Amino acid sequence: MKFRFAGPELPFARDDTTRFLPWLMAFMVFLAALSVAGFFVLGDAARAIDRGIENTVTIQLPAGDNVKADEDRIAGALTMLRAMPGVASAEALNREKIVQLLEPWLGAAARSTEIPLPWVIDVRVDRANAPKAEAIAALLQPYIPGVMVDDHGVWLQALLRAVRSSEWIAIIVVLLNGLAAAATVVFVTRAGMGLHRETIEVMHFVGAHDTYIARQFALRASLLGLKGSVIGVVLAAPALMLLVLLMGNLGFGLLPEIRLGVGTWISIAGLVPVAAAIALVTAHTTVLKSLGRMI
Amino acid sequence: MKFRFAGPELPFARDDTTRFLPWLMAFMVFLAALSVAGFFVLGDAARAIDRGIENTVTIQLPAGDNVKADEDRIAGALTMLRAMPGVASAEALNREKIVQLLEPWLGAAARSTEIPLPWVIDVRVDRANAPKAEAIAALLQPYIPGVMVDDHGVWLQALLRAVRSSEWIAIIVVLLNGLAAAATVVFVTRAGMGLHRETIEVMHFVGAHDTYIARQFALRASLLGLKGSVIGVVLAAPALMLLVLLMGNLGFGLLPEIRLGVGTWISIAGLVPVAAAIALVTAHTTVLKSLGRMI
Amino acid sequence: MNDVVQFESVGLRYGMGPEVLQDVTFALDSGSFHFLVGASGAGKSSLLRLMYLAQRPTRGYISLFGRDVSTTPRDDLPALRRKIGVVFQEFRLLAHMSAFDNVALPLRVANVRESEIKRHVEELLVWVGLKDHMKARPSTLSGGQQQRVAIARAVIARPKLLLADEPTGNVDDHIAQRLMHLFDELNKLGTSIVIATHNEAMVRRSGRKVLKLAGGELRVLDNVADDDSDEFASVFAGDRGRILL
Amino acid sequence: MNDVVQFESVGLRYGMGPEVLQDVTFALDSGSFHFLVGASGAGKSSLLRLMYLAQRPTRGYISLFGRDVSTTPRDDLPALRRKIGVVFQEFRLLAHMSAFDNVALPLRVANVRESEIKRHVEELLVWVGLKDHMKARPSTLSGGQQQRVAIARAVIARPKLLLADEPTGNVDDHIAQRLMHLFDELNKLGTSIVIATHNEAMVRRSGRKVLKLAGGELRVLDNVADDDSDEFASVFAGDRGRILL
Ligand SMILES: Nc1ncnc2c1ncn2[C@@H]1O[C@H](COP(=O)(O)OP(=O)(O)OP(=O)(O)O)[C@@H](O)[C@H]1O
Ligand SMILES: Nc1ncnc2c1ncn2[C@@H]1O[C@H](COP(=O)(O)OP(=O)(O)OP(=O)(O)O)[C@@H](O)[C@H]1O
Ligand SMILES: [Mg+2]
Ligand SMILES: [Mg+2]
Repeated sequence: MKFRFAGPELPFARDDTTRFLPWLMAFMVFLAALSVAGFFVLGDAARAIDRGIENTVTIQLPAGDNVKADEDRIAGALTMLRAMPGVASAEALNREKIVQLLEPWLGAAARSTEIPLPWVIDVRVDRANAPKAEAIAALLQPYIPGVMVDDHGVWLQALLRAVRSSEWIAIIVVLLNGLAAAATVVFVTRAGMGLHRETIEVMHFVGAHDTYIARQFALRASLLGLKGSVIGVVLAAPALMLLVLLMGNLGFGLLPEIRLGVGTWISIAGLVPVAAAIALVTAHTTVLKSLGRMI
Repeated sequence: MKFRFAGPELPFARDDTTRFLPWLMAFMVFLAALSVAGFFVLGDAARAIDRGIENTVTIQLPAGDNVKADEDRIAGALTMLRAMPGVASAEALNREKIVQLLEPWLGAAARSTEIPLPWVIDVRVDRANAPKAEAIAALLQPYIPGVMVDDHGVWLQALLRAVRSSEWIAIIVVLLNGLAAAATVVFVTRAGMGLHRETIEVMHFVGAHDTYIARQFALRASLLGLKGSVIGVVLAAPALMLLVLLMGNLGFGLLPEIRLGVGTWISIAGLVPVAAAIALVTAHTTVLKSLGRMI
Repeated sequence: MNDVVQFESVGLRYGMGPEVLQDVTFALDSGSFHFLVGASGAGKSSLLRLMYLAQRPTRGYISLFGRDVSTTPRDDLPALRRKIGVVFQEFRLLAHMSAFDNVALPLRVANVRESEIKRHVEELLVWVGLKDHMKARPSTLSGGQQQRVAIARAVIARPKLLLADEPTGNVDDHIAQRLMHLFDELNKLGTSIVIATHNEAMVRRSGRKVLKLAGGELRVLDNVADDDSDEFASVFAGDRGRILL
Repeated sequence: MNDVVQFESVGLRYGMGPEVLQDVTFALDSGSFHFLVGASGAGKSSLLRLMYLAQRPTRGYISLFGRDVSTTPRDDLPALRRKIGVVFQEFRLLAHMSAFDNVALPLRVANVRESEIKRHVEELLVWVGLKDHMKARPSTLSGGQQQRVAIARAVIARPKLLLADEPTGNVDDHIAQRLMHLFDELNKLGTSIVIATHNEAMVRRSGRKVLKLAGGELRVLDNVADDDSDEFASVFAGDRGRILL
């Protein structure tokens, strides 16, 4: 009587095979969840890097002996830069910001007043006709010797390429997991049909329709898929938080802080109904197809 | 008669269940191979970083108006540094080397003579009583204003921590895969025993020893494990080469070039016999234990 | 046309083997009662399998309840099968279900109400002497008890055609007679019945019509005694004469 | 002590059910021949299962070939089982193996040489009339053919004790007689034989000793005819008297 809604005829409960399905599903959903999270994080990173490329140029000026003189030179540099075609804005970073930037490199010494800190100017440029780093350097060099101009270009381009291909890998992993899940359901369903062949035959002989039988398999598969994908998501959540914690300080200021937004979590939760649906449809089709070959 | 060596009594060939085992094995060996490779690469990286930490200090000096004066100042700085306790050696980088270092940042401009390049001194220190970066800066500051001292410390320490924990993760993944493989063999063997219960009972009744039956399961499991792990390794090899290719240029000069040495490949190949052995022993034990509970 | 079963020149061959059935032609009226006899391996079970659609003939024409079997679409087969009750030689009870659930299966598949199922199944199980074993799994039943569950499952839905393959091989004469009585009752209600059996005594006693298989050919006899004496011996003779003491 | 089987106050109960066997005490000499009779569900198969070590008794003492079964270590059971041949009521043939391989199984397990296996198995299969079916899978054999394969497997290793559960339920009288002849031959070579059966005629004809199970108790009769007439009727009576027309 219990489990009556699935029809009690097929004794799935005793299959060792179907005990597998939830765990395999859990495993694949776990991987998919990681990949989905990775996809979103990489997307954030790519957007940040993309924004950075050619949009900003960082100019570093060595500190002179006299702070007042330095400030005058910087004011002059800012005027020259703002006049340059393609430059949207140019701002000197304040002292505190510079100390923050250097702290990971110099430690407490960054706050020591004995070390003359370099000055830094952030330049935002028009993406369309951005001036080349060399042009900026050539402009300032005569006026401020020792100036260093960094448009992050080459380096960031390489990073962006790497991030973009990682994004593709994440998508492919999710799709592969979907395929693997479907394949697993096919295998498990076929194994189940082999195991319960005798039962299926008898059910045919007493007049059961193919769909009557397929429904039982499909319902069972989707329940197992549901169970497995819930397990997978439930395991993925803490794993992801741990990973964020471990890798949070690996951005080195270059990449944005790693964060999992609401959209990410919703997408991950969305894996549960998707997995169950894959299991349902795959099992139903598999059974009907196999039964069609029986007499 | 074919397959006689395994005993023809247990009709494994018709189990859908055992068709799984090689693929699950392949999957787990694949992951294990990736982890093993990761472990070795991370080991290389950790050694390189470790060597870097506190062993070398980089000093950057702004270029003055006059190359000759700069060179004098540098010679003076070198003398002071070499006299410092804890300093093993101090060398100025030659022009070409500096250009190479700056090229990724400045592009072709690095070679332009119009930009005065900074000077760089590499200092090797005794690991035992290395002077602090601040001490060096304090020593040189009065003599060379604008000097920047970088002992890579904080940053590299963080990187090293990250690499070391990744190494642990790699080891744990390999071990988890081993456990998962064993668990899979247990499940598949149990499923097989359930499937062939009738056959096993009849074999008992005609006087077969437990080991006669266990042997057939164990041999089958190890053959499937062997097949699966070979597939896993064969798939892992190109995947690894592709990954090395994709990630080779992500070291950013900080990490050594990613390379898979002979040791790595041997360790990966070693996964095949290990997987087969796990399958053999696990299946044998599982069967004997289960049979012990039968009459 | 009132024929429940109609065979015309039906031949059956398994794989590359010899023809187990050759040119079998016969028809069964609704309400008829036949014994199917023949040596072990003569093709009795095969003939029954053709009738309950577990096997397609290699050649020839079979119709059930006036429908040509070969042109019946797959979706209509369940309806056809629900009119046929089968007692399999090897019982084919579902191991994971109780005796009650096994017998209830044909009714459940046909969506009969659970209360009605309970009443009918219990009544029938009491009748075949399994009052105390309704909840028992087949594996916990004796051979004869299993056979009676199989018979109960075959008759529970009051089929229009009952095919029984050696339905009394595992029970003693007393129970066998009681089961025959059950078949008689069903027959009186209009069910056509075919019983394959080796039980010579039972066939003789009943005086029913006989379908006799020998050498792949089928002959319909009004009575075992009608058989001419030479051939008669061979009705219950060994495997096509191969086995002789 | 020359007893092949010895039971002392053996009781058997399945789970929480009633005692199927109560205080069963008997001994079988080597070279003895008994029929085991009793109503369907009387416990015949259960008694045989105890003898071929498929079941442990709930109480009492069983010895086989002079060894106390309950104290025999697991590793010694195969040696014991090789001296016992069993024909199961439900045949228990291995579905994936040919008739030949099924019959060869006891010899293979005992590491007999393949050439010897071939000679013996083929000879025996010819004898039971399956010359043309040696390579056939059980599922492609008729019921009676399967039963004969099961019998061949039970006797191929010349067991010291042969236990057969309804070995002639699916064959006609001719083949049944031939199989009885096989059992007789084996018996003459010293094998103790116990055959559970419902076939009244066969028991009467043979005039062999009878083990009679009723109400969970076992009585040893020198002959069916020895039974006092009242009780005699119940030897072949229905399920403990519950089934009466
Ligand atoms: N699936 C099959 N494949 C090949 N041969 C088969 C198959 N089923 C039956 N046969 C063969 O067909 C012949 C007839 O078998 P069938 O089961 O119809 O005999 P039967 O009259 O029922 O015999 P019995 O009285 O022993 O049950 C036998 O020789 C058997 O070996
Ligand atoms: N595994 C089991 N679990 C519970 N009850 C069982 C089990 N096996 C048998 N029984 C019960 O024990 C009783 C005796 O069964 P057994 O199979 O020994 O009878 P039998 O004399 O061989 O009958 P038959 O002639 O019908 O084969 C029956 O009532 C049966 O339901
Ligand atoms: Mg048959
Ligand atoms: Mg029995």
